[in-house]
Amino acid sequence: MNKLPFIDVLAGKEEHGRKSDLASFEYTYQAEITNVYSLTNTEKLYQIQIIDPKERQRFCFKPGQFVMLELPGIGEAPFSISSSPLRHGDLELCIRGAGNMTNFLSLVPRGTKVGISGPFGTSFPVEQMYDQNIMLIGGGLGLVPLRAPIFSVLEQRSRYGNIDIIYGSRNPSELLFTYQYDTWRQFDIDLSIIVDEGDETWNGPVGLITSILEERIAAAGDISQNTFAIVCGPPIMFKYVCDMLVKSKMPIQKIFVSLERRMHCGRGKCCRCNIGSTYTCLEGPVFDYWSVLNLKEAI
Amino acid sequence: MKLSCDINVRHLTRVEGHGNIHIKIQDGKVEKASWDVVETPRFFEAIVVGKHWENAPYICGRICGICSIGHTLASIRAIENAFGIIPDKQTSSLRLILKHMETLQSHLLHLYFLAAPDFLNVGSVFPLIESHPDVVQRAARMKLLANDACDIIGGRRMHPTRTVVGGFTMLPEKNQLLQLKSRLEAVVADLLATAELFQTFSFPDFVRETEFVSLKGDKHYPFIGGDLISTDGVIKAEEEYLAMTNEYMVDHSTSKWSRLSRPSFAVGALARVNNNFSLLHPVAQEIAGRFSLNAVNHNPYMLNIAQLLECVHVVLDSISMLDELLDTPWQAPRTPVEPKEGLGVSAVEVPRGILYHAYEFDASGRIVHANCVIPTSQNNANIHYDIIELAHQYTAQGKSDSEIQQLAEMLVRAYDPCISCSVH
Amino acid sequence: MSPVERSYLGVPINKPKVAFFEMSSCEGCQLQMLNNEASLLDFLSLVEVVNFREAMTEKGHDYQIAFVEGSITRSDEIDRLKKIRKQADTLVAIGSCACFGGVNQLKNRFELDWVKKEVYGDYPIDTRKVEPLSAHVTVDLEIYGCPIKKEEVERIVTNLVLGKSIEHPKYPICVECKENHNVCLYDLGEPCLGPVTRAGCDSWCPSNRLGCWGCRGPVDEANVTQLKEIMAQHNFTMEQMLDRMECFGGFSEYITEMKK
Amino acid sequence: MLFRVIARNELENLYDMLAVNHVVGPVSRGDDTPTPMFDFDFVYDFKELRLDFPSTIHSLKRYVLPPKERFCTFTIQDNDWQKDVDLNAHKPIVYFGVHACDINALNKLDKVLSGSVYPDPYYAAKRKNMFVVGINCNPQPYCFCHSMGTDSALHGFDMFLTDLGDDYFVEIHSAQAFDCINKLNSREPDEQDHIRFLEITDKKLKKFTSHVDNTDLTKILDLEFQSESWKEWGKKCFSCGTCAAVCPTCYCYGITENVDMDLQGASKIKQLYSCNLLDFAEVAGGHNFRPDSYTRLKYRYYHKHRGFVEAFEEPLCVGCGRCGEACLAGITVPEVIASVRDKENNNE
Ligand SMILES: Cc1cc2nc3c(=O)[nH]c(=O)nc-3n(C[C@H](O)[C@H](O)[C@H](O)COP(=O)(O)OP(=O)(O)OC[C@H]3O[C@@H](n4cnc5c(N)ncnc54)[C@H](O)[C@@H]3O)c2cc1C
Ligand code: SF4
Ligand code: SF4
Ligand code: SF4
Repeated sequence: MNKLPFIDVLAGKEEHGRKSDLASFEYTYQAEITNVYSLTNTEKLYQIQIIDPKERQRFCFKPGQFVMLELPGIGEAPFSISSSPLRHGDLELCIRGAGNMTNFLSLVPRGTKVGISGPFGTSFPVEQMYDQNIMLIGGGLGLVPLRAPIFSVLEQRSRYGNIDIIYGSRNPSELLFTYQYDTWRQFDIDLSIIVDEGDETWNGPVGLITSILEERIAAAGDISQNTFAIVCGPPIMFKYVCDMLVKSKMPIQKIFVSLERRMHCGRGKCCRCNIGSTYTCLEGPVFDYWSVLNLKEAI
Repeated sequence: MKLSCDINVRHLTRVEGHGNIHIKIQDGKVEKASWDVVETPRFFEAIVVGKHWENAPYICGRICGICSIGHTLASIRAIENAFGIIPDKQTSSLRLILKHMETLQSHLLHLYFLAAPDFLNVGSVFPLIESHPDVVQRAARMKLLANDACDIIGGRRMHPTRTVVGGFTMLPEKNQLLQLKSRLEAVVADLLATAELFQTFSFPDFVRETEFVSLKGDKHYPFIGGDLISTDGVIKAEEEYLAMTNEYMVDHSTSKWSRLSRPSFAVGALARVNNNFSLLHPVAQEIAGRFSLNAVNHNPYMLNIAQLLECVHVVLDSISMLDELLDTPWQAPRTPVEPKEGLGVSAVEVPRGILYHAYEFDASGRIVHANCVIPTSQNNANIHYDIIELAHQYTAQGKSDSEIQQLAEMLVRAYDPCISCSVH
Repeated sequence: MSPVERSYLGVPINKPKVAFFEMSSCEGCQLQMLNNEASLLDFLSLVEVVNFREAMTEKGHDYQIAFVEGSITRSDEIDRLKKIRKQADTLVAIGSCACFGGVNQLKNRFELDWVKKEVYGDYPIDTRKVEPLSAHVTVDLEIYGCPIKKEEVERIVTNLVLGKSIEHPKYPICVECKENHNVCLYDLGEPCLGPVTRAGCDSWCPSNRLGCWGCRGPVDEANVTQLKEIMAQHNFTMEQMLDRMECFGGFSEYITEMKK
Repeated sequence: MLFRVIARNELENLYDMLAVNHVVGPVSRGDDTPTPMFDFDFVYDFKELRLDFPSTIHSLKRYVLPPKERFCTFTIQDNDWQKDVDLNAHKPIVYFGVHACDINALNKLDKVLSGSVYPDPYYAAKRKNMFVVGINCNPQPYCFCHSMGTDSALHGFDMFLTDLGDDYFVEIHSAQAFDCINKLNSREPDEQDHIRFLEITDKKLKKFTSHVDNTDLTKILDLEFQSESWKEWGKKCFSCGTCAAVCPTCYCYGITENVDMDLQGASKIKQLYSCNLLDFAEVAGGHNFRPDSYTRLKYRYYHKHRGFVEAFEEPLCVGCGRCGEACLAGITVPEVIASVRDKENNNE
């Protein structure tokens, strides 16, 4: 008689063609790997298309955000979206074979269905940067998250001032997106590349990324007023690059970085990505350098 | 007439542990016929020396994976005998059901997975999965029940966790026992079907007069403790086990051998049935009739049937013990243990025969000396003499080498030897 | 039989040929593989068993994965093991005996001569110091436990076949013990090695109200120093703690330190 | 809120009325133990309920955040698959006899798990189907809920009972609870009841012996980030996660995915984790952001007493003292915080 009613939290929650908040938690867009290109020995570029045309159109993201990619039974992991935001649910992800899921992914054929959820996280505020100069500084795989803001900037090239891309890699064979360098340069972008270790094919500079950065800063002159920086790369690089920018008087709130942590949910629940007590997945991965300085154990 | 044969089986398959069979007959004369145990010894009797009593069941249970419950219970009983602990009814019943379930699962494993392939002319149970799916499923179903029962009562089907000196660390829930009981009732039909299956097999009619040693049943078919008896009329108390086992070493074997009234004797299901036939459950006795198995039977291949009879017996016996347990409220699971100086001996019937554990403790309960006598080591000599006799008889009958090899392998398997156990 | 091609998410998955071998052991771990009647058929569809002396007569000699149980206690075992290593792409040590020496290594507490005499008198017997497999060959993967836990083995084998990397839990038994809603054994007046033992058995013993004996070996960065204090606080002797820690060999590197 | 008073013997009627549903409540665990212990479990008889329980070993958390939970299963055909999500909540459950701290813990969990962005439906489905009957408690030596402001519950329950001796004082917080109480013999509380109620609350306050000084704690934690005290505690810690497991508010987790042995299906399992476990902050490539046990232990305090405060203006700790009781190494919140504060005082 006092049987309590059972409350179905998901019932009748599909509104306006979009899932309710609760229903979206474990919701994955079904997407298909339409193309795979090998960029280097370990990195591949995956073109992934959300299968449902309506969903594909509705899928919107900002440069710097990431998605969770799921291979059933194998794993789920976060990846920065590396394609242009204008292309909606036609995504490009550049993924390094680093472990379980990513290695298995490198074996699956074209046409395989994967799960995509997101987009998650904060983004690089490219609108704030209108009329200003931008330095995009990437080390190694750090070029991947830079690619989305690069696309955004190129698409509205006239709204920005000088654009520098400074990219460092261990050796020439690990350089990513080599086929795009010419296009970038055509858009009046200063692209400088440096490798730790050259080889016979290489006739560019050899050394640490900071040495190039130093040159670029010197060339740019005063960066204290009208320049933003976007930095992405391994923790050790962060530290040196950001220090140098700060020393050169770039305001810390104009330096943006993207941090990497282990993530199991991407939704601010699992705590795995927490720095201090900040969720990298919610309040990051893009932080301004002020926030980073404020976080304990951030880099 | 065939006059010679030469058979060498290295690491006999579908038995537990490593053993070799060699038969060489030249011009009708047996030059060599032997059963060698080449397992590496692990020295359990030495490694427990200096250890506290609590360690013994835990370590000595690891003598054998198949009959780990038997070893654990034997070890516990030896310690309890040394310390003067007499388990209460609840503990005894639970232990016996646990033992029954080990017997059931071990016999079933042997009957279906190790022995049956011989009678169906295949190399293992794996091809039977496709050719005889119902048989394999039945075996799996029954074994699962036996294993689940061990999990429920002993905590784990192998190397049990709940069995300790003084009782159990914890008791099963009553509704688990209730479920167990109804599953056991359902399994009786499967056992009858097993009997039917084995009635279709033809057992070699090989006979060699043998002395059979087992526990002596009093009112019940014996499994845990009591007097020792042989078909040649020897009767001894549990503590006098050494007079029953008489271990000695032979050159070609790392396992010790045993003898009593004759150069060898046999232990195991057939020995138990031969010594205690009238105490078997009536249903089991009825099935014995179908195979014309009467006490005392001297055909070692009938060990398979003796195992089948015991399967029936333990299932029916467990059901009646469960009834009793379900009717009485739970008592405390264990009694406190106070170590004492002295010797403790226990004899327990494990699937392959009678097993003895004996420990000598110092005043603080540390082991000074240990001895374990394993059924297979008691059987090894008998297997050896069986093989010699078998080689004689079958060579004389003109069987081919491969037939003799097959029959010899089947004979050894019938004993279900647990070799690593025998060389512990 | 040729390996049957199967695929998972479009990636072809070979049915590897597997073989089982045993050195000195109770053969319980192998039996655990046969003991999983509920899932045996699925297991057999995942791999092709070509050698399993305990269960089959046929012996295949081309296998990719070798599961080896038991420890090394006699020199002929070293040769056998090396042959297996040569053939197998992946050599998996199963059970505490293979991984650490298991209960067998308790023998190493004594002089070999005494041990021989205690059990065999003057009869000559061949034996040597007990060692884990890794003392003689490279072991690709260790599956812990005495005995191994079937659910864990099945998961590991599935991952092995799929080519997924195998991660052992990096946390101690306590985690699983809490998951199982148990009362802590220390509160029940019993010692337990749970806080320093690698998880993965689903707290098999504590869930049955038996303190852990450490059969799976130490968790990474086991805090044995602290455990000593806790044992003392709960009135357990150093001897009781040592008995457990040396039982399966996993903690051998701590034992020498503790016995000092 | 509405208030009522029922006679002591009406309680069983209340139970019986609610017991048409599944009931979880405090039961005795381990009668053979030196000190009696209690835990929450499913209850099938009023007599099993031990409403006089001091505290339970585990909290209610396991019913809303099970230690292991299957998030979804997949059916796989070639390179196509379907995902099937099950929220694992199929029935309403009555929780009979919950202390204020545990109710407050649920309220805190609500903030992260159903209040913030991406609400968690697995949690919500179970939380929404709870009927909570609270009961007043008897502070134990390890309880410091008073310091955390969680010694009384303002919401998050359906009814709350306070034992007045012969009667129960009932706070009613939901329409359903109101329905129930109306079927019982109850009366409006009178002046005398108010006095008795206040007396009991007063008595309870006097019983607290453990305290945590929260003054400026967020700042102090930042200042003492490098304090040596952390290292001292770190030496004791087993990194065993027991504290998080028994904690009513710890909610971190990890995900593992497993493929079925027949390769035709897969499942995604959530396992509650703990920031104290060794690999909690390990990333691909093997870099561990918190490699030392003291950094992980410190992190737990940071999350609870600093980070959560920053986000929700209250700590993620209800002062139930379970973690300290369960920790074999004897690491307790009041002691850890006092030691860190102490360092700060010494520095001055
Ligand atoms: C916001 C964000 C954006 C990212 N963007 C990209 C990107 O664009 N491209 C890219 O290639 N990568 C990116 N990454 C990194 C990427 O997420 C990882 O490489 C990925 O998670 C690896 O997953 P995996 O399953 O292949 O590896 P895993 O197998 O999960 O891990 C690889 C390594 O991690 C460790 N490890 C994993 N699991 C465990 C465990 N349970 N216990 C202990 N150790 C463990 C091991 O050392 C292992 O070798 C990004 C990460 C973040 C947070
Ligand atoms: S609880 Fe300990 S001893 Fe028991 S199986 Fe697990 S690791 Fe082994
Ligand atoms: S604080 Fe205590 S309970 Fe928590 S992880 Fe450390 S030792 Fe374990
Ligand atoms: S304290 Fe640790 S275990 Fe608890 S919720 Fe926070 S991060 Fe997770």
